[in-house]
Amino acid sequence: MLLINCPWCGPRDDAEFHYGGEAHILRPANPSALSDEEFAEYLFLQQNPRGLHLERWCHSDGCRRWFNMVRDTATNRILEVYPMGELPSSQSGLAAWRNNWRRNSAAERNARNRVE
Amino acid sequence: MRRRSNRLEKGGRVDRTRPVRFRFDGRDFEGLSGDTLASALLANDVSLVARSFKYHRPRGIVALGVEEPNALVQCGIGNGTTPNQRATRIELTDGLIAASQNRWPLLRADIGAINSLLSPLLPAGFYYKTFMWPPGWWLRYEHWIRRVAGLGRAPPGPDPDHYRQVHAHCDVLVVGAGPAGLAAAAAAGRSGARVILADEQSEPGGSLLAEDDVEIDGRPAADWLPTLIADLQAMPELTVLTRTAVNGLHDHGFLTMLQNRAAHEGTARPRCTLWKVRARHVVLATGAHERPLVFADNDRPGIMLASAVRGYITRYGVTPGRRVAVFCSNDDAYRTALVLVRHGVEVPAIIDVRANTAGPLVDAARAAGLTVHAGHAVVGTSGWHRLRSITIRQLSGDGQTCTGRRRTIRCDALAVSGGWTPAVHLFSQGGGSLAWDEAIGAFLPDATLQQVTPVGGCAGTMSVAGCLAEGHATGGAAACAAGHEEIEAPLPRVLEHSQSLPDHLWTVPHGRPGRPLATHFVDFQNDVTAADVHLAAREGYTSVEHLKRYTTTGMGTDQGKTSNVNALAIMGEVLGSDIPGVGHTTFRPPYTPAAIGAYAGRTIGALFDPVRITAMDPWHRAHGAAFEHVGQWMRAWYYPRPGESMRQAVDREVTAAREAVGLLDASTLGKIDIQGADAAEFLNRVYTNSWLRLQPGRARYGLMLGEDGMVMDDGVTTRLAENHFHMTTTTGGAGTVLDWLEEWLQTEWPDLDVRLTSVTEHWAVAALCGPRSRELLARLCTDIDLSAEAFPFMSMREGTVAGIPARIFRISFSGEISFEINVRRRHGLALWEALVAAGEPLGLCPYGTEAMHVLRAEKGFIIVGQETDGTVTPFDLGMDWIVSKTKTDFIGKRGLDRRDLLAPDRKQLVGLLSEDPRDVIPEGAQVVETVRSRPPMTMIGHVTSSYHSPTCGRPIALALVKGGRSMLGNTVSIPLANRVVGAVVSEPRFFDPEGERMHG
Amino acid sequence: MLEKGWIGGGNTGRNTTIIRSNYLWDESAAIYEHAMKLWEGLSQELNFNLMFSQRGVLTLAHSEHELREMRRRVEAIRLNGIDSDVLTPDEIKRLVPIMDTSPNLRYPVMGGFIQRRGGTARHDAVAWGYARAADARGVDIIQNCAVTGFRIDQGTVRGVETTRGPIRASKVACVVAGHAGVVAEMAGFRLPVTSRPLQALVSEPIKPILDVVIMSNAVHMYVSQSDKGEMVLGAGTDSYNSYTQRGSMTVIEGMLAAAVELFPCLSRLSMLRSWGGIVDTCPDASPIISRTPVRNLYFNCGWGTGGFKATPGSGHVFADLVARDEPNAIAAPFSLDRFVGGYLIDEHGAAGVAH
Amino acid sequence: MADQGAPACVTPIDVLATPPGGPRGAGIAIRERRLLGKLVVRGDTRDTDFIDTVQGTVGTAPPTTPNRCVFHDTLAVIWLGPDEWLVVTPPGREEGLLDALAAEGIVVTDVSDQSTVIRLTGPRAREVLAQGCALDLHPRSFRVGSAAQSRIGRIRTTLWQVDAQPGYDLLVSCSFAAWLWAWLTDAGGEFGVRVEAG
Repeated sequence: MLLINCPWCGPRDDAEFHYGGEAHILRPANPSALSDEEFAEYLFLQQNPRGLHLERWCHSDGCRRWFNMVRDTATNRILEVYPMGELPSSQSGLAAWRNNWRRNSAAERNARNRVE
Repeated sequence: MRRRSNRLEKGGRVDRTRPVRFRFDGRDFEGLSGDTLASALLANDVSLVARSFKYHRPRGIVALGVEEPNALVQCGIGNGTTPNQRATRIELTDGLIAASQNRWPLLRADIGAINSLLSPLLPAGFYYKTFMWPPGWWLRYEHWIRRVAGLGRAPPGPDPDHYRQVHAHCDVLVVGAGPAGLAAAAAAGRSGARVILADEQSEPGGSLLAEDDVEIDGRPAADWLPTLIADLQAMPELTVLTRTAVNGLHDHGFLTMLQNRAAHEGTARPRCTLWKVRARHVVLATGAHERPLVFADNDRPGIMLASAVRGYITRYGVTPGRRVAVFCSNDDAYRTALVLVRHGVEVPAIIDVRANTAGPLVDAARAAGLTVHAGHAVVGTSGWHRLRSITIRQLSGDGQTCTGRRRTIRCDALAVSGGWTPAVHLFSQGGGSLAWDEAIGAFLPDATLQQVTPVGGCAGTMSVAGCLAEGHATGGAAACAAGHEEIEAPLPRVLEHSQSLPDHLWTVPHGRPGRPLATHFVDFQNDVTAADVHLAAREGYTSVEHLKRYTTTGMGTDQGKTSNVNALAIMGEVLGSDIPGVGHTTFRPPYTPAAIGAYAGRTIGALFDPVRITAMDPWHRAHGAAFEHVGQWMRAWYYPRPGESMRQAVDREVTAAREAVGLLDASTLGKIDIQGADAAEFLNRVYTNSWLRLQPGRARYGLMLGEDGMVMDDGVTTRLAENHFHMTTTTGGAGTVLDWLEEWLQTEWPDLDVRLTSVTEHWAVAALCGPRSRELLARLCTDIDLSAEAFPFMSMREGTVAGIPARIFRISFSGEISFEINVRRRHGLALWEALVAAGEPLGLCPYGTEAMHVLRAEKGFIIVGQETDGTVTPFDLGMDWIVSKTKTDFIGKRGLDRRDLLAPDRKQLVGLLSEDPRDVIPEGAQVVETVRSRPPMTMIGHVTSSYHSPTCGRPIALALVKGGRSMLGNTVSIPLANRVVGAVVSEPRFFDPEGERMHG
Repeated sequence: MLEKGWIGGGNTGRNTTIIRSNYLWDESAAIYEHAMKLWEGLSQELNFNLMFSQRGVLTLAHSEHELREMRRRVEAIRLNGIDSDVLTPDEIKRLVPIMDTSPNLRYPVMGGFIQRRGGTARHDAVAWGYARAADARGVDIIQNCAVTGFRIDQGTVRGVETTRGPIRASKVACVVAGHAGVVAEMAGFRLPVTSRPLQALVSEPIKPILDVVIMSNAVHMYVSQSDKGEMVLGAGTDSYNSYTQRGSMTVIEGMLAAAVELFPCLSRLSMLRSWGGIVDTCPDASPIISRTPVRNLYFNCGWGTGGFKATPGSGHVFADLVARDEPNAIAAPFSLDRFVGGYLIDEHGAAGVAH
Repeated sequence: MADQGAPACVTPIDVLATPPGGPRGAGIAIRERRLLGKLVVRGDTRDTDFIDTVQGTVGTAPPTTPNRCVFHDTLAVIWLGPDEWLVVTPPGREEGLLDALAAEGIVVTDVSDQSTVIRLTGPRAREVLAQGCALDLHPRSFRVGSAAQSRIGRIRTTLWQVDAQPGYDLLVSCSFAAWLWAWLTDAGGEFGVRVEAG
């Protein structure tokens, strides 16, 4: 029974939340430009580490707002919660983001094209 | 016959003025208020209370509390009966009825005891090596094995009691109200922190309740206790919960505690309350369990833990025997000997495995005139239904063998102590690691990530003074950590015996070299002996988990509280490895067995899951509707008239909708209010078709896909104003779709100016359809021009119907002219009744979800979740027309282009017309190209919808068939269990294919 | 054979021992039925009593929608040549007298279907029986030896690094339920699996009251009674990734409320022990039996809650794949490339959660 | 169902037809606050125009701190999210307010009949809620003016404390109101439940 600190509502039981899987997966700006293999990475591959996991949660029974969280899947220890669109502030969390293979995936490069 | 009484002249916390009558195995007994069933049975000299699980050996009470392995009884009768209750935890109440278990026909004469003679044939794991032949016979063997297995009996019917749950929050949760726990609670409470002190016994005090040789602040512990408890109860933010077992320590300071209430508050109250606690800090003052010594025939009734013997005397004024010997490896058991002497019970001998015994307690024993056999051991016992004598011998220096002559000592009880095992269960459950402590010979709490601090016995501290000090310090610190000011208070002064170091003799030799240790019981309840542990080792089941699972040690209802460490240690001996090397099994919730009903709580029966009803529901009920569960909703299914079959009712409803006017309660459809400058752009991204140029007041059908291209939901969305849309979803998809849209907005497109609000229940919806629906509506609605020109198909108008403000949508799920009238929920019933009244002369007929299905199927309209199952694309459904070719992107576009989704042999939606026009193909039936005499057969599709169509006067079906679009006109077969149906593949539209009617 | 802990200590020793092959999709039916046929002679083949007990697995339907789905599944199962009988509420009541089949339940029992060849097996015995047989065939079983990395050279696996030193091998086969994703990372590629807690619990042992295995997706619970007399209950996985083998109390409460709703007499029994396993689940809730981006490195994983029942079948076709470097007809549909092409075997989309 | 004339208005609690009454000294009292107006207002708190407009039309600025609600004469404004509030009005007041806000270009949606409000009062109200609600309702962390969206039993509920007695308003979707009503009656059973006319 996790105690999740909603950035808005404060600590609540995990029963109030909806788990949204890996955080920071950008939707390709031009999906048609991706091969089936590259698109499959975006569609099906999720980080599944035994250790720090950057994940999305939604306080579905509360303020219905999505946010990000860094949690150690080996201990369920929660390092931090932070808003959508931002990166972790903890060094270890940031490292986990940087070391994610996805940062160099075709899908993410495709998505960044929109940003740039 | 008058049984002898073991009740002592004085002592105990029982009320000698209040006798309590109870019944055990059909015989009436009398105990005292304050007794447990165990103490009352002992007082009545009942030594035999149970049979063991496997060998059916006679067993007596071993312990004082939850750790009791033997004395399990069936409590109560009828639906209120409860199996496997520990006699040591049952508070005696007047009229209590209990019975022994796992014996037949009688406890004293149990046929199953034959197993104990066969025991050489039934070692650990023997099942795995037998009953294999002839093949297929296992089920027959098993039938008999199952009958002799199991302990008590389940009640025959529903539970007469009920159970409550309550959430609680505190700064400090103290588990255990022994000296350490009390001190911790006091220190934390004094500071004003919110404290919960929970203990599974009927009164706080823990071990202090059973000590008559400890003085605190100059008073006997038991007299000092009430003042402290009074202090605690005076603290406004401190809650003391007795009869409350803390059963689980979960993540992030979440704990579950089971409070037994019926025991003392009568059955008007719930039987139990399950507390669900969030604690900032947890203090574990769970104490320790004494463990027996493992020696030959150590399971006879009358052989008890030394602390239990002491407890029965001091707490209940009951002695387990008249001549009670003591067998130990530590000083603590000497206290039991001294208590016995003080109460005039004969103690023939103290047998101490330690060769050189010294220290104040030993001296006190000698001073009391007791014989101490140092460096000796009990090598055998006699007595079947109760202990008659013990045999002792001198131990060799290394304790591995025996020397000297055998001496037999007559006694009717034996107090045994092999040391203490800290109750680290909760600490381990919560993810804490354990470390072996050689001195006390047990695992102690090591590291944890949680805010959990073990104190006292749980941390290996056995002295009362030490417990008080640790609790005091920890409680104060915990309160501070929670932001409270610690308030100084003096530590009480404690006077108690100091104890010298214990020794650990894990296996007591029986002095018969070569003979197996077949009656050295390690786990009493599951009849696991030292010999079984040796066998497991020989066969390679050496990992601690393999040992547990192969021998079943520690898998009984006591979860090995008294046996685990002994089993590990013996395995260590066999393997020649140290105990940390052997390791320990993980502790799992619950700490003690907990009523399943308590976890179910009140969310059963009427409160199991909400039933959602619409505003028109009272009318549906009043008019005899049959209902259908759709998710949580109850929807009117059809409205049978007296004597009408479902088929007749549905045919009538469908025909009315096609020929006159029908009325459907469509309130359950999901509805989402969408506002913002980018609303149209947003719809353009989540629907497959294009939305930018939809005119205000006009509506459009939309299909939503997942990113994988599979159909997820559908519905009609209307543009109310430039930046304002009203979206409808399927009934089942209402919640999912809103969440899905919010997710995209918040996580992917925060730049879009779009706001979503669910209005599903704000609007009640009555859908009129049929050729006369316009005529009917005109009678109730005068402020809207209803003509086809002024109010065309797929548009929306606002006005009033029967004086009720309404939004009217000209959309159709039936293929007929249709008006979906939306009014605020409060007016739903009034609107419905007005429509029914005005419609009667026009032949109006309310219809339910079944007729709705038939109507849409005749038109070939899909239902998401029936024609689709998460593996179906718009192209599979033949809905290419709704997938924009021009849009560069929408959710699911790329998914649709994947290799396998373009394959020509995908399942495609087609119609099926059974060759026999009376034969309605069952939904879910499988389609094959060629029928074979018997399965297996290659399936090419399945029937998704199938009805009798009164409009077409024949059965119609929709099916998903591999390459179906290319098979139009072909005949396929549907092999059913009892017959084969032939059917012709057709277009999935059976009526008004051009759709003129609904535009009219 | 390398085992990080003790053999059978993963999901083999934590599951609720249910065995059945009544799956909707042809591909699933094929592999689970292959396993079922092997189960039927396995005790004799291994000369170890696995207590494989074909007591029957009864799946309940609680609504019109579920009845429709059930009919679809039953027809498919039947035409795949797998046994399956539809039962009415009355027949169910006769078979399981302790079940509340009254129509006024929130989710009334409207029908069900039973696979009579389905049932349970003693999970530990399965691990031990196989271990003894493998050992007898000369397999070297090394426990307490964790793989810490792979030796890969030019895209081909050459061996593994372990906590007890390196081992060279020309082929490496990974069957590491729960940790498949972690091990794949070691080899430098990803798997479409997520690892989540799956909780189960047992009651105290009681005299026999339930002979068949009961499954219900609507109220989300499955239950059987072990030979020892314990009621064995399970539900679905927790919603979030975790390797802690601890799940949420909410799941346990939901499971037990459902159990009491269907079997009112369970209310007074006591929960003895609850525990969690880690299951890795694919997006389509079907397993992976496949070659990988690394040559001669093979994975068998992603079974979600279905791994135990498939044991003999999944092991057999996996061995075949490793030996021939080519999947046979049963294994082929479960290869990794289905996630690229999009031909998924969607067992939760269409058939509800598969236990 | 006394109401402002025809057409008849029916609430989800009306159809239960629970007769008012209950034991003297009941631990809790429950009643439906029938047909209250409810508006969802959306806006950006950094936009001063938005704040001022709400202030001007509603009479009070929307609370910007989470888990709070403000009361202004007969209105209550409850924080639902960083850009979302619920304005609860007496019956009939919602249309006027909706038009006023919409006229100022504020995103507002009428959700009056999406949900209903059950007033829970009485000395044991806190204990009753604690049976199904995981929030910490202790006065140290939840007082008058506190609000939260959470779960009660199996359903989603928004609650705010209206007095120290304590008294709470429970906002629940119409189709779940009957369940919550039954749940409250059951949870209060131990202490006695008084039903008051809506």
